[in-house]
Amino acid sequence: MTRTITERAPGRLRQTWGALRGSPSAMTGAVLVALHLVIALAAPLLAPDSPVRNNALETLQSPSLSHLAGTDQYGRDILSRTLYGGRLALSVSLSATVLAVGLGAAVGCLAAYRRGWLDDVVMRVVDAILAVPPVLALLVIVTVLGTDPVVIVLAVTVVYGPGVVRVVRAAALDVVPRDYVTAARARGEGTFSVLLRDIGPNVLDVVLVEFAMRASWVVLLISSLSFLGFGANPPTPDWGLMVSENRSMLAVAPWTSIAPIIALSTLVIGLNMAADGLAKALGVDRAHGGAA
Amino acid sequence: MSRYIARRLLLALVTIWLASLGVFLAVQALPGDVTTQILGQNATRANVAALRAELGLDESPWRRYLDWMSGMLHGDFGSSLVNHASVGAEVGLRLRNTMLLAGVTVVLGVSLALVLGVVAGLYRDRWPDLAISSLSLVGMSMPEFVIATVLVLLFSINIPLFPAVVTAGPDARLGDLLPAIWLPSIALTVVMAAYIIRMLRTSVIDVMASEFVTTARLKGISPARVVLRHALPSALLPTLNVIAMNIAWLVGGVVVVESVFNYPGVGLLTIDAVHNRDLPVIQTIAVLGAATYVLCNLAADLAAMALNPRLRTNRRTA
Amino acid sequence: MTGTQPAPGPLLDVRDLSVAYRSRGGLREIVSGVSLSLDAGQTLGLVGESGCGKSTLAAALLGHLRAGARVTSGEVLVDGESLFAAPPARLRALRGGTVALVPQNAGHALTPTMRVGHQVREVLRVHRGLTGEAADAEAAVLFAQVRLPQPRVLLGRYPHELSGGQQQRVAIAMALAGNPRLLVLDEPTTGLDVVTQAGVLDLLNGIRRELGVAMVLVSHDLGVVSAACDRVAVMYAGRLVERGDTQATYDRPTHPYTRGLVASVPSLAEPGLPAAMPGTPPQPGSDLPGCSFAARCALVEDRCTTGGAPELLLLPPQPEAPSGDGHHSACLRAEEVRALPPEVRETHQRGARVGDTAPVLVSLRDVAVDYRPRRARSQGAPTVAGIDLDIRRGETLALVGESGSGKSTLAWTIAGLRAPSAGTLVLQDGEAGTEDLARPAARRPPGLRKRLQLVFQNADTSLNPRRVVSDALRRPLRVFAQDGAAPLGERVDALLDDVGLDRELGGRLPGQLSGGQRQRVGIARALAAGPDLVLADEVVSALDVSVQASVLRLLDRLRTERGITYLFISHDLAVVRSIADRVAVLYLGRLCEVGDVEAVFSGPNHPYTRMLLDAVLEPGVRPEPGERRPVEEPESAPPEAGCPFQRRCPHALPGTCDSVTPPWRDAEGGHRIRCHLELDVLASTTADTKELEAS
Amino acid sequence: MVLSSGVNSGDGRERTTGAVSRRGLLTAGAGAAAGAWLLTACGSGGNADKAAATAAATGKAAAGGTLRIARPPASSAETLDPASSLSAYEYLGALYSRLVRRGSDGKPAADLAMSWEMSDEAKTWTFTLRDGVTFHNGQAFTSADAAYTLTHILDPATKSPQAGVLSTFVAASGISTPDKNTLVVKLKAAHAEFPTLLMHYNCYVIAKDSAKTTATKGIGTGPFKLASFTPAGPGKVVANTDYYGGKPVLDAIAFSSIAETQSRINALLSQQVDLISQTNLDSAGVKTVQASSTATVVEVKNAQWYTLPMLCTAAPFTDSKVRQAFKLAYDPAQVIKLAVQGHGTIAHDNPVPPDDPYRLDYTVSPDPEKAKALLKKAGHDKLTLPLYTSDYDSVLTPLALAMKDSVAHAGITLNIQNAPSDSYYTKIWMQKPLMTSYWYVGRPIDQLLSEIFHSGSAYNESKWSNPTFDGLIASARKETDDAKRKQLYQDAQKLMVDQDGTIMPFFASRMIGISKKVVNYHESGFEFDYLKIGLSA
Repeated sequence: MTRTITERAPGRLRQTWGALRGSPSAMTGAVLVALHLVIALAAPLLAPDSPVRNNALETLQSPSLSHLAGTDQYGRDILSRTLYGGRLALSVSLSATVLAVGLGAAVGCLAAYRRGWLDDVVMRVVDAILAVPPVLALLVIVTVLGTDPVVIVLAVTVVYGPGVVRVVRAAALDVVPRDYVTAARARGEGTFSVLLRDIGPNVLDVVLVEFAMRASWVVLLISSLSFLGFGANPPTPDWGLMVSENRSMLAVAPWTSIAPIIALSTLVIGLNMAADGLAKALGVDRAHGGAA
Repeated sequence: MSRYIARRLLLALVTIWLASLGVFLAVQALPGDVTTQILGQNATRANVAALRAELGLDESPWRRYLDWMSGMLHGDFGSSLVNHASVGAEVGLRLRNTMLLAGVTVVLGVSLALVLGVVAGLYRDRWPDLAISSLSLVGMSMPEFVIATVLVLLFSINIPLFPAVVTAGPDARLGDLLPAIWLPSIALTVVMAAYIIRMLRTSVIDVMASEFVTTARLKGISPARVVLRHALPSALLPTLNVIAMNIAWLVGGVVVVESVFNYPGVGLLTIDAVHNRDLPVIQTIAVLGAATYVLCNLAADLAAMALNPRLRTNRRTA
Repeated sequence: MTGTQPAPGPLLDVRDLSVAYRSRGGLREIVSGVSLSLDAGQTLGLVGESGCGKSTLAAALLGHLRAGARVTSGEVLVDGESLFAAPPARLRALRGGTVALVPQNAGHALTPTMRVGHQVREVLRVHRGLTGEAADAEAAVLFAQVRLPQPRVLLGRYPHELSGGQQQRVAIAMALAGNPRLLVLDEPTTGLDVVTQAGVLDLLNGIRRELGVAMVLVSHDLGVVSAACDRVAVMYAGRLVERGDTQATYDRPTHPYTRGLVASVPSLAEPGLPAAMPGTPPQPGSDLPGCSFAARCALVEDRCTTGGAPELLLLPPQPEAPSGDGHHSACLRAEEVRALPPEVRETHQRGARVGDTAPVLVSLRDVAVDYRPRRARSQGAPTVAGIDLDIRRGETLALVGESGSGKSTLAWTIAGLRAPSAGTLVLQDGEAGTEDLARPAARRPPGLRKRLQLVFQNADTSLNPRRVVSDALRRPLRVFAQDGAAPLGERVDALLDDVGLDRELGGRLPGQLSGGQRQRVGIARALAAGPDLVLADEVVSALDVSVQASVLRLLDRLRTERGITYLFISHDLAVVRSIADRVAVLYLGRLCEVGDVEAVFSGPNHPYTRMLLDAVLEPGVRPEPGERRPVEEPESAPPEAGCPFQRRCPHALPGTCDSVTPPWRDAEGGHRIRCHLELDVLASTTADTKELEAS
Repeated sequence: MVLSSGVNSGDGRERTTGAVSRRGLLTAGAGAAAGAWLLTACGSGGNADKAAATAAATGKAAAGGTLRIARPPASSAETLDPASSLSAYEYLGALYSRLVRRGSDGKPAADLAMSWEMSDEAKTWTFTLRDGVTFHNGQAFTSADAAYTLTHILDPATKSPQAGVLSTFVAASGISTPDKNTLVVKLKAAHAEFPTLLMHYNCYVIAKDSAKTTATKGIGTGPFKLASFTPAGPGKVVANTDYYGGKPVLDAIAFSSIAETQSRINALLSQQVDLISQTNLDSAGVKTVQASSTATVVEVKNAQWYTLPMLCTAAPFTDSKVRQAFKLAYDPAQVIKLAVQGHGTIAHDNPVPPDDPYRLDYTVSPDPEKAKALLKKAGHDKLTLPLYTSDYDSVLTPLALAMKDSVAHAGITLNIQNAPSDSYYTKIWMQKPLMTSYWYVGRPIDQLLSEIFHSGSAYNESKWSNPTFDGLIASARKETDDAKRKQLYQDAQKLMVDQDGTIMPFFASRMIGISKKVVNYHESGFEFDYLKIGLSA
């Protein structure tokens, strides 16, 4: 008996969009992420003050009309710093995620399609990287290469890429035996063409969900790195750095950390909700997206 | 079955070996070496050369790697380049402490997550689900250092219920560590449980919609039995792997939390070892971490087999 | 069987039941105004094509609705109790205790993590209060009742450790465990091999006889319903369109839909391509005025398309009707339809016979394919072995066998997607000599690749769901760039025309097409290359019968028009009978019999071919009780030596069949049978199967 | 999941071996008698926030009790050998005694040596040792132990940081012990203030031939005996009732190691410890501790001095005009306010502490315009430079931020680069043209100038090399006339202020977190008055 094929009527993308719109949590997530992107881009227009200017006369002021979110120990305006603070986090974590997920997806698809020794080698290497405690890997990389944003991007790629390889490979293994891939193979199409036309588009849903989910982890990871002193250089406004600078004052000047914590958390919550919504809309089983 | 386990163990050894090799090569690339770290401002050329010879660093890297490998195969992890203490003993002690923390966290976190995850899945889109899902979302979105700091502020400074830090050393008796373990454990539980809850919720929803659950319902058996006997074993399957990964992550060293609570575990040792370029220690942590990872994975797969009889006879592993 | 006093009224009474799903556009009615009733011990077949609402109706008979669905009118009474009004505890008692479900696809419906015995004992405990040893004993009795071998052993098995047929028997046993008075069977044999299916149906008939359980059997397969049900109800677009005695309904349909359905089923008895029904059923839940079949009906009149849906009305009894039960039809012209003569099989459409003289296109000699890992090859036998087969230019050669017989493997090997482990495969190229087909596709020259094209079974997975139809057709056109004269767009349109698809479908994604449409795209994609040989792998087996007939006609037309050769793989002998020129029967990767279609279907036959032929269910033909014996489950690995069929063969000669490879025996006209038995012996077994089995 | 990796931040960074060695050198000479710079009340110091610091209580302590101290874990290679660069110096003052300690006037005072005299134009020094002193194991202290201690420090195998200072003047062959109470040291070169060199904590006296065992046993003559010790871990010392200076008030001191500054503060706030050593609280820490009802902050005035060494061997600082421009460009009053909330004293680019009798009172007022002109003359219209900083000390980054602001008026743009603290003193220090750095106060003037500013010195962080300056130091050292010596040292100071390569904005207070229960805490550097400190009743 054939399955009823009445779903997915109007175009895959529009369908996805429709499903996203249908889910309030997915919409909330998308809106939160979009809001953060807009704020990051428009920070110079929105910020009431310079994010880096010190002011010895106005240190550690609690929120008031002149400083809506208060000031820190250098008299810098917390609101301005928070508005600017997403720029680095977003750009570094987005590019790191793009790289990790992009590379991981490419390698995962290739391994799934070619199988054989290539797959064996890739999976062994992936397993070996995943097996090294990430802390250790990260510390070694950062100690070898420094804390330049480029290095952080690279380190995140090394730490998260293999996990993506695994998940995407599993998804691609599902696609490879499909008849349209067989048909392409019987036509004698090249590996690249098959990956690009037949496998890639059909694991895209998994890749997108991986992207949103990993992005949320990477944002947290990078904030942890900032916290540990491997992140942005002061006086750069950066949430992780702000929290680590001001964390010790949580008891006496809570406003200094609360604004960046809220900003950070809403971004991560937004990414998570978007990932969930995307997964639901695209029919990806998030239960199988392993954590690595 | 036993052949399968043997095969997996063999693969595990390959993985561990690759991991140790990778870490060894990466550490070779670390700028400076242990001698300059030890000697600091006194690192004259003669001093460095003497110390290198003393520590056996003048051998070729491969030679050192092979020596270390053969030592390890005999259960000898070498001695620290920094304090010449036995690496096995040092790492072992830290590992024990980390295991204690991980153990308490796993028991707390997994049991909490199982209950909440199943409840959320069963009450999908109703208030218990909404409450649990939102809380876990918040748990996932808070950096650990924030959670840890807030916990300390609340429960050891404002209301002095728990110690804020561990003052005992790595060799403290477990009984001495125990009172200090709760706050770090809770901080980790929040993060860990959040992921498992969400995973389990999804999987419970999937399984409750499956044909065999419908069939079981239509057999006229009680709803509780349908959930516990028919749905839960299958719903747990995808979660096992996540739990295993979390355990591996806990044992691999949770540096932020260990650092906030000054917990004498593997994480703090890792930082020290990397700073000091203490290769034998780094290598040992890498190998033990990799071993934990592969063992956790193996355990998850075996648990999956226990839950899912299909995997016992009909396994296709990649 | 249970001593309960008969309740007043029928056992099952469905009154004007409508079920609707909530969807974005509001409520969509899936089941509309269905009324049914069934007395104790009666059997009713519920027939319809996919999407007609029959599974929803089946679930509703147990008071179950899928999430998002609700009853918008009517009620379901079992033994006088309304299921949808019953409190949860009472509903649980009724479910399994009075009405039980035999689910579709037992492989998915049995809890994978529980031993099957436990799943049966659960029912025994809840509905009959049996526990411990008593429950075990009763479960074993039930297993014996469903003719499972070694009941005590099987009780301790997990579902995946059983074969498909065994799983289905377990599901039946589980349904019977609560001593229900009504069984609802939702496609109970779909997905099973023909021989297994026959066994399960035989079992159901036996159970009905022994236990007097009433049954509602839901199926898309008219043959299955014929084999098990006294009465049949035909469902179309959520409504019952005809209801009556099974035999009468098939012989003299009173609704045009039923008539079309019956006509589109290929038949062993009547060779030739079945008639195709035009059009496609409406989307589930669409709200059309008048008769929902009107758009496809040849007898449509103005009054059919206005007003409400025609009601299911009792027809005046026919003098020659075998049953006294009333015959209902929802056609306004029911009497006229009943009077029409039966549809004629259009044999003339079949392509001209291709004789022995036709040149060989593909030649296989002693081909073997081995799936086993290299180090396991020292023992046992390869998956496919010793295949000697010629495919002649312009013919349709059918490759027949149960699942696991290696049919697809052979096709894939020819297509260069599997490497043969032994033997030679060549493509004869007339004057140009031969091309080696042992090479993998990637290493074949494009000119060779284009000459062999695959069409796949599963329309769901044969097209890339992310690319529109015209893309799917453009790829082979571009890769094999044949003439390059016409622009690609035009050639895509021409292809769509060729396979009878609307040109505007070129812009659709596969997910927006029906199964039949997708299969036509698959065929067009193969055509795009301009092939000599099309390897058609179960291309119609996933389609509804009405669609299947039209695709078969398409394939046959293309052969006539383009001189394409087909290797047509199928497990359905009736389909093969309708389209093939020659047949090759495969069992466990070994050829058993090869010959012209007439020769094979008239005999003498290999014992395996015989078994397959005996298992075929024909609509309107009710098998004699006890005609079929319980059959062993299909095997998965070939024996090391001797005849592959030795373990299931009723005529196996110990000492010969299990050690010596049987010889090929030649009947007339290239009909060859590979068996140790002489041809005349085989011919007599063909005639006297029953006697032999009895002995 | 988010991997939690990490290194702690904060100033308690002295965990690695490299850092230890740096720690050793920055405190060289800090070992001093209790009370020298002890400031018990918040005092002046520019625009100090008057409310910021309170003193530890003084008064009557209850007898006995255990003081719990949290310290940063130095290195797992830590040792109790005082001469070592890896010594666990939080223990040293409790376990050992020196020949001479620092008196309240900054001059050497008697400890194991009762008296000393110089002869032969400051080339021979004779120490008369205290009688009747015993080590913790009961062994009597004699001149042989003192001689052994010096030889041990000088032994290259010991790799003692103090060897570099001492070996210029002392060789093992020059040490003799005429009797068990007399130690004679013949110097290679004259040094009129030789005993000041022995005040260093590396110079704690150990028993003869005990170098190997003392690393873990900690056998000394000090007020406490070792009960337990774990490198980078917990340990304990108990009162030595036989101490020649009397019995300590406390029964014991328990040490624990806590890596992260914030965690150390938390331990104090949750009353797990009574004192956090080696933790200079930043303004946030100060506020946090002061908000507590159980702990308070002790401010030790002018305890460390902050520098921005301009590497004289690297562009653009090879040009003295640029160096001068930088010194003129910033406003120290503004910097002190922003960087340390006013808890400090303007240094006027002179490293000699305000209360050092040798300090030259010479100031140059900030003048951004003149700085601009000087830069222009040196060929820089606008100058953009990276300024390296680190979490090594809590003031370094605030200092960098304050400097960035302050020099902006002179057309100088500083881009702050945060470097990992573990390699800050191996990768950045003396390698990058401009960075922030700091020293503990407490070096005798000769050691201060010659160690940090003399050409070729290993610790000359700006690599400034000036023969005139070097000559002034050499002459001063030999000069036995106090007044003349002071003049020479002050001439050297003027030269530094005008020409050298180090920006020295201020001396800063060290802010120490301490429980309100602790009384009579008098600290100096790593040490405090072990005898009198106690817990309130």
